[in-house]
Amino acid sequence: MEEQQQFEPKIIGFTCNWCSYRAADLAGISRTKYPPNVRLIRLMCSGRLDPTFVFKAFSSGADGVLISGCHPGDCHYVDQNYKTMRRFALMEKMLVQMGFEQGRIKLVWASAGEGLQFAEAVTGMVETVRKLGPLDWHIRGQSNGHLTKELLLKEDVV
Amino acid sequence: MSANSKPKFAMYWGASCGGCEVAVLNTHEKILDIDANFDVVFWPVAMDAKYKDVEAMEDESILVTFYNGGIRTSENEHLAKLLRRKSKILVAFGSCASEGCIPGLANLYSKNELFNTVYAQRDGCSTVNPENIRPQQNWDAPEGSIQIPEFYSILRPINQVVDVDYYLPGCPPESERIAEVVDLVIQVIRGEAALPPKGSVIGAGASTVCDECKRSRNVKTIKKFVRIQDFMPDPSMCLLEQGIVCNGPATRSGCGALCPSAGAVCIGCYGVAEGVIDYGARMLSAVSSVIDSRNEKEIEKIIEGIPDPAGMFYRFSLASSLLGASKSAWHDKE
Amino acid sequence: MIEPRIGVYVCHCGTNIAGVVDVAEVSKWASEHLKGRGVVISRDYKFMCSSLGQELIEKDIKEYRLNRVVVAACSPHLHEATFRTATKSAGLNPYLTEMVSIREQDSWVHTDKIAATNKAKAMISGGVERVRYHEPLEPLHVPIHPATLVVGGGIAGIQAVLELADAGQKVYLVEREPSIGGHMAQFDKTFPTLDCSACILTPKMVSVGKHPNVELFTWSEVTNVEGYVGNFTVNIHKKARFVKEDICTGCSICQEKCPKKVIDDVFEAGLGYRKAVYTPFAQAIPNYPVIDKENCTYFQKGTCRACEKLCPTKAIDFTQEDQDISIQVGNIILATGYDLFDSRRIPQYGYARLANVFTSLEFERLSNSAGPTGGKVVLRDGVTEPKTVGIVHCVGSRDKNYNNYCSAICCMQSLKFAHLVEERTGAEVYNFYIDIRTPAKDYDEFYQRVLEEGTIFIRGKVAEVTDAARMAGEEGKIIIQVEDTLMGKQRRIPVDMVILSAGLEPRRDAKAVAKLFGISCSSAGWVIEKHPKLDPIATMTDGIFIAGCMQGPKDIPASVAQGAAAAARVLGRIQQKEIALEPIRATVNETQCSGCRICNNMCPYNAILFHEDRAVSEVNPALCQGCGTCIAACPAGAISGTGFSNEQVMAQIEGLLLLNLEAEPA
Amino acid sequence: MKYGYYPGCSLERNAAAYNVSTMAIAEPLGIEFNEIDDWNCCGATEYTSIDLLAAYALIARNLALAEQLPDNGKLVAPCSACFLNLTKVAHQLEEEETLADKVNLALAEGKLHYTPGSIQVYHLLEVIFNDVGLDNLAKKVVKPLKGLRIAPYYGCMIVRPGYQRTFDNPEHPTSLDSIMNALGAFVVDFPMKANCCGGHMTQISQPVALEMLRRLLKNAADYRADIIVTLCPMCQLNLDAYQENVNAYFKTDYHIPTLYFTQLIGIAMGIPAEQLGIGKELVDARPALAKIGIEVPSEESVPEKKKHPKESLPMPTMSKED
Repeated sequence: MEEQQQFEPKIIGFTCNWCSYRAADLAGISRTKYPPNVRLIRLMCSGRLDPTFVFKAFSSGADGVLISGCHPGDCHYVDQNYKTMRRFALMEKMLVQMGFEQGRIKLVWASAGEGLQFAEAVTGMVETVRKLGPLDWHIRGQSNGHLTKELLLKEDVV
Repeated sequence: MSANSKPKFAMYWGASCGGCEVAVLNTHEKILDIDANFDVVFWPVAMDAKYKDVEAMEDESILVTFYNGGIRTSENEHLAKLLRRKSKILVAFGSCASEGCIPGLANLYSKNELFNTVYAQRDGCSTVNPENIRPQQNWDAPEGSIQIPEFYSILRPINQVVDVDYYLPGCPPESERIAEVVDLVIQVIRGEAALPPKGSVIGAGASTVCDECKRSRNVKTIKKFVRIQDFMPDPSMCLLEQGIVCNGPATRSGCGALCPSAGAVCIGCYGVAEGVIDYGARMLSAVSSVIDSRNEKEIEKIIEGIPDPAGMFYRFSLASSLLGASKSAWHDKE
Repeated sequence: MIEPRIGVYVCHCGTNIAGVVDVAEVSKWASEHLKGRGVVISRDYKFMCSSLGQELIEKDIKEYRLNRVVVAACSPHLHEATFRTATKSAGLNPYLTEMVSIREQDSWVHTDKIAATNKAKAMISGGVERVRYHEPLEPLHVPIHPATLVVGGGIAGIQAVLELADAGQKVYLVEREPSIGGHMAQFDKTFPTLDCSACILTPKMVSVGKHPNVELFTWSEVTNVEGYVGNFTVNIHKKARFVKEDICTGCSICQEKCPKKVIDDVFEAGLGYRKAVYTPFAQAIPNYPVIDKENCTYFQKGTCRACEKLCPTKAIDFTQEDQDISIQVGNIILATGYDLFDSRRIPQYGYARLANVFTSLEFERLSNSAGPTGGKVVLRDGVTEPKTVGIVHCVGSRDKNYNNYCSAICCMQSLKFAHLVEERTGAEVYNFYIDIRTPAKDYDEFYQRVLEEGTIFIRGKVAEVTDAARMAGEEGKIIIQVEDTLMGKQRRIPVDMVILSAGLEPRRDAKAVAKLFGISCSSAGWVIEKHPKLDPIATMTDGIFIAGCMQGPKDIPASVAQGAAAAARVLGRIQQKEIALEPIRATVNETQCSGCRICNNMCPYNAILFHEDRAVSEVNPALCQGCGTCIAACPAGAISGTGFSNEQVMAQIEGLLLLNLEAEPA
Repeated sequence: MKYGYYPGCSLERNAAAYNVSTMAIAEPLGIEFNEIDDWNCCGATEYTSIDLLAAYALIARNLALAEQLPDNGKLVAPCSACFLNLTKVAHQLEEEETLADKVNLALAEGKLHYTPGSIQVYHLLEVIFNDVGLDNLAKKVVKPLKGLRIAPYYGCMIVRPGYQRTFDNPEHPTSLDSIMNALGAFVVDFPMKANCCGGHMTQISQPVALEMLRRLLKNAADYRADIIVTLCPMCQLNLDAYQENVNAYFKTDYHIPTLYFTQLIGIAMGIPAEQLGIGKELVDARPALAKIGIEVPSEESVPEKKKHPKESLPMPTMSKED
């Protein structure tokens, strides 16, 4: 009963191809457990992360967004993750202005070797967002043309 | 109402300031072409007409309707739907209709916060309203009950309410661009030109304001953001390079880069560039990418130079952005 | 967009996936609920990656006229290539495949079967939405310039140079010092075989020096690198030698006559002297000297010119100036080596405070028959032979205050020192070690041999090296304070000489060099290889290869092996004449580009060039590595990228969040 | 520069000279001390190992009192033991909430309360090295200690890896060295600079304590040090008061005066020796000071010492300064 009532947040995670995605791979290979709430999208580099993707995720029903890349200084594209660092700072500032709680969006550096740390970061974030509760931006925002109620109802299939 | 055979033309204002109408009048002699080629059937700012007259018209009997202003009230929505039904071609005219514009910035706040700002009598506020009276949608007066339109909790661009054929951006659209569009429609009527594909942006360029900006540009690295009132920019050099956040790089061309050439930043009234989904995301990403620091603390510091990112990057497009409105504004709806 | 016809393939991976995820259910769900999204067929199979599994996909592609494939199995890093090949052999463009990692990201990390099954569905839905926007891509082909640049004339670089040159290819070798040879040239003996370092190195140096295919730039540095794999333009800064290379015979009279004596911090590790005009050592290649401006009396005071007067061939030329030479190469091999850990950073070990504390490199020179003492192992006074010598292992290595890593060579080096001291002085030798690490061929045998020679081994990290005598027998000695962890007690060992087996560190300028060549260093400073196990000699930047200690601490055999391996890789490239690159690239739509130049400094590979004339930016596809940072930065949305386009990512987001289910294709 | 000041017991008795000299140099160096009103003993080195909570409460009382001072939470202790205790407790209370609560419960009895994190404890050495700075110090030198060979002795307590901050290398500290250099003295590379002086071992097992002291004295002598300079009352007491015992026990003949670094700073600043408490030491410092022409009027209180021979043990050859 308890479990059923517990809110299960949906979190979209963006990883770079070289460090954080491999960290996720490593977490798998070493069978490190973490909650199933995060669904990952692979980009070549965290520098590819367009804020549009983040806003899209929120407006399409995500309760949180995780962004992760190589550690600063270890970027496989030399220094692109510094751009991610800059964008994240401004993006977070704006989201707070739009009424987002701290913690709905998180930046995590994970090297290819840090499977455990990656899993811990995910677990931590899921807990935070679970406490914050549903964002439901897509339901609020459905009238602004991005999707329709019918589609939302389709979620019942899962 | 004249029974002549000229194609019918209508223009209406929703949640807007009236600047769009002025822009149309600003086309000078062009206005005569409109009169010569069209039978103006409905244009509240220019001539007397009643909603019932419009309702009485046959569907699609109006060839072109310029609808400016966004949807803030039930009246705006009703007229948008009505004119859509009555018109062959519905043009979202100006920034408000296309993307929400300044009225859309109100989407950062809840209805309640807005009403407090407007009606509450507070220090530093000129409102005189000792009994703290608020507008009531329905009011039963002895003479009978009065209704005023519902004030929606968020403002929407018209394409979120009705199907739009074309978008004519700008706050307001430059008169030259309007004139061009009018010419185009006239040519189409005469069979000298074909209509552009449905949904396209008309009366604007394919690139962004920088394309029309004469200022010299270089590789960009920004160590400090300054506000134009705090500093005397180099007149010939790109403003963004000087740390002043100019929206030119993300804003559709068409205005002729008027503001930058006059020494003011582009505030983005011509809206998103072709194919861009979210204006603010583009500007935010671009501006932050060129911050010249690798240290989180320092980056925070530099970003303090942008105290109001939402206002700065969504000044015109908040209502049409992916997030559309702030959480508190959405909250009102539930 | 042509009507997508998608095949979904759910792998059991034995029980790896099927044990947690209800694969049959997932496959059934996909065929029912994603029909509207273009899924024509959905299957689950025991091992998708097996030849049978692949055939299954190929058969379906033909039979159902599939134009997209989604494989839900393991990580794309494992089998993306496999399934692309399968798709290709069925006549479909390989890039129309998408992999969904329901093993590493689902079955292996979750326990709740229902949740895991639902997540698999969501992930597949994401893959399906994404694959709808995949485009057929063709790998880019770029021609390979046959010449190669090798940076660093140590043993790794020398090996690479010879492999390439002997195979008949043009090689440029750039060395910062006046002579090639590197650290190996400073050693006397090499472990475990104890053959004379010079005897095995100098022949190789000589053949580099006179090889018709080798162009040697010593006293030179690379200052600029432009271009991309197959076609680099490199600028070499050649410092003035003030010696006419064509005339000089290397008779070394100038060195004898030069009045200015200088402590040689480089080759002699500060333990010996050289002149202001010098060749670092007798067998130097090239063997004509350089004049070091900072110390030359003529350059400093304007008088002297002794060398000029006395040079029999009039080869001295004070008017010589630095040169910049530009070369074209197809590939670059970096072998810039290591720096020795500076033992001053551990003051309690007494180096530079106590005269008779030596670093390993100092001892190499001390024991070198061509060194300042002619190979006599003596104290700093230059005469006294030590009666007892303490060798401290792991100095600056395996220590969280300095470097966490093991420097790999110190154990064997220390054993070698122990043997040499024993052999040359008969002194009593103590080794202070944490662990003895002798993992390579014949290494442990050498350890046994040194044990038998009577060297004493004390297991424990040295706490302090001090001259503070406390009890009888310590007077005038250096005392090594250590906890003997085998005895379980504190010990004080008085010795005459201490050798600090200092660890290896990345070159001081490693980060700058990495930036110059567009590669990256780990936080420790060693260059990051393409894959630590499967591709240790390549880097993330195509056409840039690494060899030797630049990639991490290693001994001579390993460095030689890497040098040869890097050369072999380059030769393969040269033979192909052209190279295929992953077609993940960014492109600028020139009509939309307004030339705002925000993207211009987004690219660490300088792939974005700005055309002043047309005021638009352009991405050079061969330089572009496909990271996509410029795409995300473009305010006008004028830059788009293959493989990871906005459409693909946005669609995947909707898919993952299970929107659009059963909706008719847009 | 304003600081709260915690002298500690010894500076009232055996280390009075330390207190006097500290006060003497404070003003000209621009340091303003504000002594804690009604401070209590820090429990010295033993108490914490007898009853932790009581010991912590005892020390925390001083922190609580210091918190009431208007000195931006900076508290200075010249005694190394006091410093160590205060900084340790200040740190622990910050780390362990429950401990802090218990301690505050105790303090409440005395109507006191300590807010964890509100006090940063500094040793006097740190203040002079970092806050005053070598340049400013050098500017104040009117009588350089040229020709004086000094063995800088830090003792074992302030060099321990920091609780609140680590301000010098724990293995091989150099701050006192550079201060003495700034005064113009010749600083020998004293190898025992961070070893223990024996502390209260003198009361528990003299042979052990004396051996530890002998090592210090021997190596100071080996380096031909004229003076051992210290910054800890315990070290000074042991080296000074027990030097005779060492000589008696080991049949040695060491006569190396031990002064506080504040005393030497004072001398270099031209402050008259008697205003610096010089002459209070048992191993007479006058011969050493006379070397650089510092006259110290003899007091009856100062027991006559027999002059010690110029030639101490020779330096080993090849040592740095040769």
